[in-house]
Amino acid sequence: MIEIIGVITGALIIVFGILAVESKKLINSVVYLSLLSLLSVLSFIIMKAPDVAITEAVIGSGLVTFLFIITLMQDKKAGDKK
Amino acid sequence: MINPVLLIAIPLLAAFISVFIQKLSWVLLFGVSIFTAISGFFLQKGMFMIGGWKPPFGINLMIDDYSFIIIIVINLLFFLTLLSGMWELKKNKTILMVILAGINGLVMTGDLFNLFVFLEIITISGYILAASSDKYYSVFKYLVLGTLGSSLYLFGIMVLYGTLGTLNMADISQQFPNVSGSVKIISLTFVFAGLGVEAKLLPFNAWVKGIYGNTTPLTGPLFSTVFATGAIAVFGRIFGQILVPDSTLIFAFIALGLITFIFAETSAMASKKLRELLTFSSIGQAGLIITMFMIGGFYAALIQLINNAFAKTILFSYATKAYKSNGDDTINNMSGLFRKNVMMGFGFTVATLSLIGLPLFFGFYAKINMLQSAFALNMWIPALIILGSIIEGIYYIRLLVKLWNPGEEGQESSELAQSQFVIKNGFSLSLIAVLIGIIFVVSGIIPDFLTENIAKAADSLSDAATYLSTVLGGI
Amino acid sequence: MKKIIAILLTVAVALFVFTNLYSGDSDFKAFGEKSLEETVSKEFVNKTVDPQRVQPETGSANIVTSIVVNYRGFDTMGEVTVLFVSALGVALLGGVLRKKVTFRYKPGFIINQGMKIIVGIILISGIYIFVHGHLTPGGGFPGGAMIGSAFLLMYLSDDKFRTRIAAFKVLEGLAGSLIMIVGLVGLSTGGYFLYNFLPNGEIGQLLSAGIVPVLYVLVGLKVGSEVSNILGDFFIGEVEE
Amino acid sequence: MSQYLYIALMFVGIYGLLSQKNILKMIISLNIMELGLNLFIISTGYIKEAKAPIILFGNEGNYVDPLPQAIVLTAIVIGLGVTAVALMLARNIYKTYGTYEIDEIRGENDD
Amino acid sequence: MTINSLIAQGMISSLLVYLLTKLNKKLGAFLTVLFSGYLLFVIFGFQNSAGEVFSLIHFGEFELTFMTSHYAWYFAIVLTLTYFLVSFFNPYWMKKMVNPAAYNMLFMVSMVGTVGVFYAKDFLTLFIFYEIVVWSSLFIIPMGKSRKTPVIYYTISSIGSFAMLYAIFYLYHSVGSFDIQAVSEAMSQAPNTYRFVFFTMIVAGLTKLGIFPFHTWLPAAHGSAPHTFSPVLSGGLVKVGGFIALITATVIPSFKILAGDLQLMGVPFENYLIMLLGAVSIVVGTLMAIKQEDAKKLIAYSTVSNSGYIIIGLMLNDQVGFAGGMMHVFNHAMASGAMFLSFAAIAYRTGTTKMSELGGLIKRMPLTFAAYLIAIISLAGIPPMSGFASKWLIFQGLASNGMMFIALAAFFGSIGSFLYVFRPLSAAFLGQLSPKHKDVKEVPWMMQIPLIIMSFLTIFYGIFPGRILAYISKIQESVGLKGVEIEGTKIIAATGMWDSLVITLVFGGGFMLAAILFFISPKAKPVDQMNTYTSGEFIYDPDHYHYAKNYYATFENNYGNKKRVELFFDAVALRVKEFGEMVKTMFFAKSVSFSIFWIMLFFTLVYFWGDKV
Repeated sequence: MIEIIGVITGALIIVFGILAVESKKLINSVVYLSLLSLLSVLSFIIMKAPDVAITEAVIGSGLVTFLFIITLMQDKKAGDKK
Repeated sequence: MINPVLLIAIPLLAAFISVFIQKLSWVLLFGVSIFTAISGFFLQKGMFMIGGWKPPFGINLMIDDYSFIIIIVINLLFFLTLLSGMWELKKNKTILMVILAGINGLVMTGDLFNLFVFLEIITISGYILAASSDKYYSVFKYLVLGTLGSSLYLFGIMVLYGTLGTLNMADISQQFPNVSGSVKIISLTFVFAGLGVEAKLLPFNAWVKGIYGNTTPLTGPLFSTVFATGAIAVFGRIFGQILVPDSTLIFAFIALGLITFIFAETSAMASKKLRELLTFSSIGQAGLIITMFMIGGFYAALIQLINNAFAKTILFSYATKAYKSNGDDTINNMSGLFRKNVMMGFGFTVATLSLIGLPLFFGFYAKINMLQSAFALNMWIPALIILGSIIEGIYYIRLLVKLWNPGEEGQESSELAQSQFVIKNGFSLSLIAVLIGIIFVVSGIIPDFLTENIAKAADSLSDAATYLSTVLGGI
Repeated sequence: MKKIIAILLTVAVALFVFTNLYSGDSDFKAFGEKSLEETVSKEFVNKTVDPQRVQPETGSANIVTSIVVNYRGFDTMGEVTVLFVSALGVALLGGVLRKKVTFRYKPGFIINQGMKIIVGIILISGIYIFVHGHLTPGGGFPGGAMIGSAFLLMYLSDDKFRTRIAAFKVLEGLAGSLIMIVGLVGLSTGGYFLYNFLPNGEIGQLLSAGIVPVLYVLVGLKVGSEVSNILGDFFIGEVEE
Repeated sequence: MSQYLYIALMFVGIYGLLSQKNILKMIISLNIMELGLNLFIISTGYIKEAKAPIILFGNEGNYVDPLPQAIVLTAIVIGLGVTAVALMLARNIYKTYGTYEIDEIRGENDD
Repeated sequence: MTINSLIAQGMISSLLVYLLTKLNKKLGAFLTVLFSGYLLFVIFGFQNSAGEVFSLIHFGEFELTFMTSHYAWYFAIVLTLTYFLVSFFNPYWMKKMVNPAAYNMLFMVSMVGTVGVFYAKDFLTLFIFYEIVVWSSLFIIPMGKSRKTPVIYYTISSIGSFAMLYAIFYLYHSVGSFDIQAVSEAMSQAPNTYRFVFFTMIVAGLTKLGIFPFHTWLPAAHGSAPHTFSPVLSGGLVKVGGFIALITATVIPSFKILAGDLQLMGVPFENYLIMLLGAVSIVVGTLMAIKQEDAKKLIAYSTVSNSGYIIIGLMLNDQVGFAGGMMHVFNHAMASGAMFLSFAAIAYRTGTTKMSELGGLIKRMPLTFAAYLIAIISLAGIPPMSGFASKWLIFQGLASNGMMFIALAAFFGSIGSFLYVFRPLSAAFLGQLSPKHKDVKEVPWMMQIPLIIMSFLTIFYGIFPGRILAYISKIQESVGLKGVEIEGTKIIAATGMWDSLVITLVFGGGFMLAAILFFISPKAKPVDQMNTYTSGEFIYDPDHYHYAKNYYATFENNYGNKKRVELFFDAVALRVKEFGEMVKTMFFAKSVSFSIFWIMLFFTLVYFWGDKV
């Protein structure tokens, strides 16, 4: 069971990864990256790594996303373009 | 006798202290640098466990003759770099101390993942220092390639961990020959590519031009000597002793090294700016030294490594100072510049001639050793090495002739045609140049007084059994 | 065209990895199939690395923590240094930008006061996480990052707060220096850098595991202050109103 | 099986680096690559039907490999540092050249 | 006095000279004269020494050793003599040099270096001193007119020297020793190895001698070097190449080792190929020399042609031709030294060496004229000067082996040399005095000394060539050849003999006759230079109407002035640069993705390649 969840999570991660790379808007990319991090937290938990999961949740999907957004705020146009 | 961990701990401590006592940072930086430069000579040899956990479980520092000599060289180079870049320190003092700790750790560590951590320390510090040139895009390029490189390296070592269940260098080197070919090829290529980024091998080194070509009097010698020496030394350690490639893959690596050497030398020949020329020369030398490590000529490789490092200290310091003082480093505009500062000119010339490998200078001894060990393998490698040396010689001689002799083409050389350039704050560099110049000449005539320790270092690199027994057998 | 080449190359390299890593003769341990006995970790789990020490050699209940802080404490020290350097770098690079970020909204009274309460809670939980790092999942890194994110909220909610970051400079330096000093004390007392010179106590107790909690608290403080510094520096910049 | 996907995620990141020309996109790709790498590292330590490596509540013996977890902890924090520096650089690039697109950057490296 | 301490003294005193020149320019220059005289004196004492071994230093795990031998002494004495004589000019040029201290130091270093090359017992020592000579002379050249030519010089030299280095280490790899004697013994068992080594090592000799296709550096470097250094380059350093050829072909007896190979006209085909190159360079050197406007370039091209004679003689490896080649080493050193020195003297007084700006100097500088005249007579191979002896021997050697093509080239060169050496003579010394040079005086007495000595030696050994040939026959015997036969002043070759004394007397008589005729016949009336063309009208640029311009117009028009070899080398250099630019754009492109593309390509290649393994 838990293996299957792991595979599904992994597949979702790939999908979001491709979306993050290919999406036209930068802000979408950032959001997908954040989602990616969250999903990977799930994967970490499935793989019995609670320490890593907590750290990734705080740093990966929290702080990094915030840093990206602050950077994006610098220029509204850049955020919209591509 | 000094415990080697102090070479990492004291600079780091100083770096942390300097954050909240800003005024002391000058004193701290120079104090730490002098401390490490001196204590390098009195380093205690052997294996040092961190936290008292024996390898392969804990992390250990390994001071054999190889890392001993590299530590001495790197710390001396760092001190010289500080002297020549004294006026450029500005806000970078804390980072410099961290770099000192990082580079010492990089060379001494006996653990593959610990090596990754130290690699990250110095590369991130490298990005920040490089950014002081205001060429942010070049730095970004360095950052992307550097991060990619360290990720590839990490992937390689984790594949090894997944196979062997250990990260300790000695443990891995013991078990590595028995690993199946497919794991070998993956881990070797990934680790090679990862370290290749820092060691400036050809397909991995696209960042070098933007970084080395835009250096300041501080970062120029720092990158081209301290970083390069550390990275190449680690390269030699990993591929000479720990993950020794087998006969088929090693051919690809040797080919890559030689391609780097020849290609970079031709690029240097096509360069019109001094710093760019030196950049490509550095790349070429890195390729050459790595080739020597790959074909097993450790002694020759080490000699050339040291020769190149000290030579580049002067060359890059001078080039970056010239740029800093005049805002330009086009070689044609610098004709006759040495006539204004003969001491630096002497050091520069001797360093260059030594780099080319002309007799009477230390580089010649390096060259004959390189040829000797290359001939032990086959006839083509020495031929290519010689081809590269010819090209290198041509552009360096062109440079020297121009810098020494002011004058229009077709006219007698005269002082009237001298360049308007000046070198500011050149006193410390003059001293360094004369000092290194004299050392090059003396060691070029009587190499024995330098080479005894280098020979021991090369032996210790090729003697994996002693390494294993020191790390795993001890305590 | 460019994308096709990119895809082809990526697929080729991926194939390179897959075919070699999972080929028949590969002795890379397949997913989930490995056994702890074949790795160095079995000694970490059993806490039997050094039989000459007082058993258990590390009192930490969380084995990951015992590795991070004790067995491989040197990595952590280096990694804290990485964060330290990048915080410095962000500050140096940000110094060029020189302008403060301002937002289109003005944080109101409710946000302001509500934030303070929430920040307090987050701070406390962050501190709890790294204080109990040797017992429960978590530790210095997530705890420190949580402290950082608490201050992020402060930054967001209070315009004035963005200038008051001098204290973090002292804190990061102090925490870093203390880590080194703990290591050096270990060197002078036990003969090894980062030697565990404190008694281990009993597994599961708060005051157990020797220097592990001490170091992890310091790491947490250091990470927290670094993250806060980075965040603070990120608020400097030209952001349009 | 899921290990394949994690490696694949790494290559998605590399694909991003190969195909994207936007600086922020490249940083995102780097993050994806690092994430994939971290997942892969954890997966090398995973053991079927083993427990999380915490000696608590008496669940002794049969843990997953804790060493990769320790390594990933370090790697994540290093990744944060790199990302922070990269983003700050990106902001400086934007300030200097007014763009995030690599093709539009002029004046560096062309002599 | 031993060779090793001599070398050490030389190196130390070169530093001393540097410091003293910084204090006082003239003092340093006089010191060079003093030291080169001392060196000459000491070397002279080694005349009969052979097989004495001196150890210099331990160089790492290698030992640098010297050994005296007859051939080494011969070359050393020629070189030190040239250096000594040229050094008399140095004091007068100190004021004009951009960096006199460095000039004096490098002058000394290169002099000591040549001695080291000749006395080397092993290849490593030889190579070390060879390279020292290269780089020390290299830094003197740019003090003259050009900053480009030293690079050409270095490029061609380093092609040679690195080829030699490759050969040396190839030998070391297969023999296990650098020692020339040991290599020579080991090679007699391994002709296949030696065939390869012969070709790689002799490249060094060819480049230094300036044999086609490596001749391009001679006109470039000799033509633009400082005037006092050109005679050293041409008369002296070129002979180092001859020495390498001697080592490669004779000291290591190629004719014995390669006896099993195809023999062409009595020599192994390897030697014959080199001789052919020598023949080509005789022709090329002659033809190009005829066209030169600048006297120094002209003499440089004549050096190319004469180097051809030397290499042909040395490659013959027989009783007569070899002796001729060896003797030509001395003759050419004296003759071209004298020619360059006399033009240095002219340049000292007039400031130019362009023939079209000179003329009529015979009345102002008669001694220089005489020295030049004697030198060119010797170079053209006319008795009774010593040049005749060597050329005659080479012709004898060629004729007795039946090498018609090469002999033809040699004859062509001999005839051509009349043409080209006469041109500077007539342009600079004869004709009308340029109005610019009305107040020119003869050079100071110290500069006259070398000119006189060189002229004296040329005449003396022309009359008594046996004095040199006796020593050369000793050399021949020491390397396993049959010595050249001499009876008093008679020299006996296979196809004929020649008594130098008789010939001198005949020519002396003829000369007296001509002189009497000259003095009793009516003198031509001197006309001002301009008036020849303009009938008294004033012209602004007399140089263009100088009769030395297009001197051999009818002859020159028969062949083009395209420097094909130079163009070829330029093209190669350009390709290398273009390749470098390509590497820059390929691997150091602006785009990050492009760099990552290369990294991924590396993985892909390893994948495809590793699969096969």
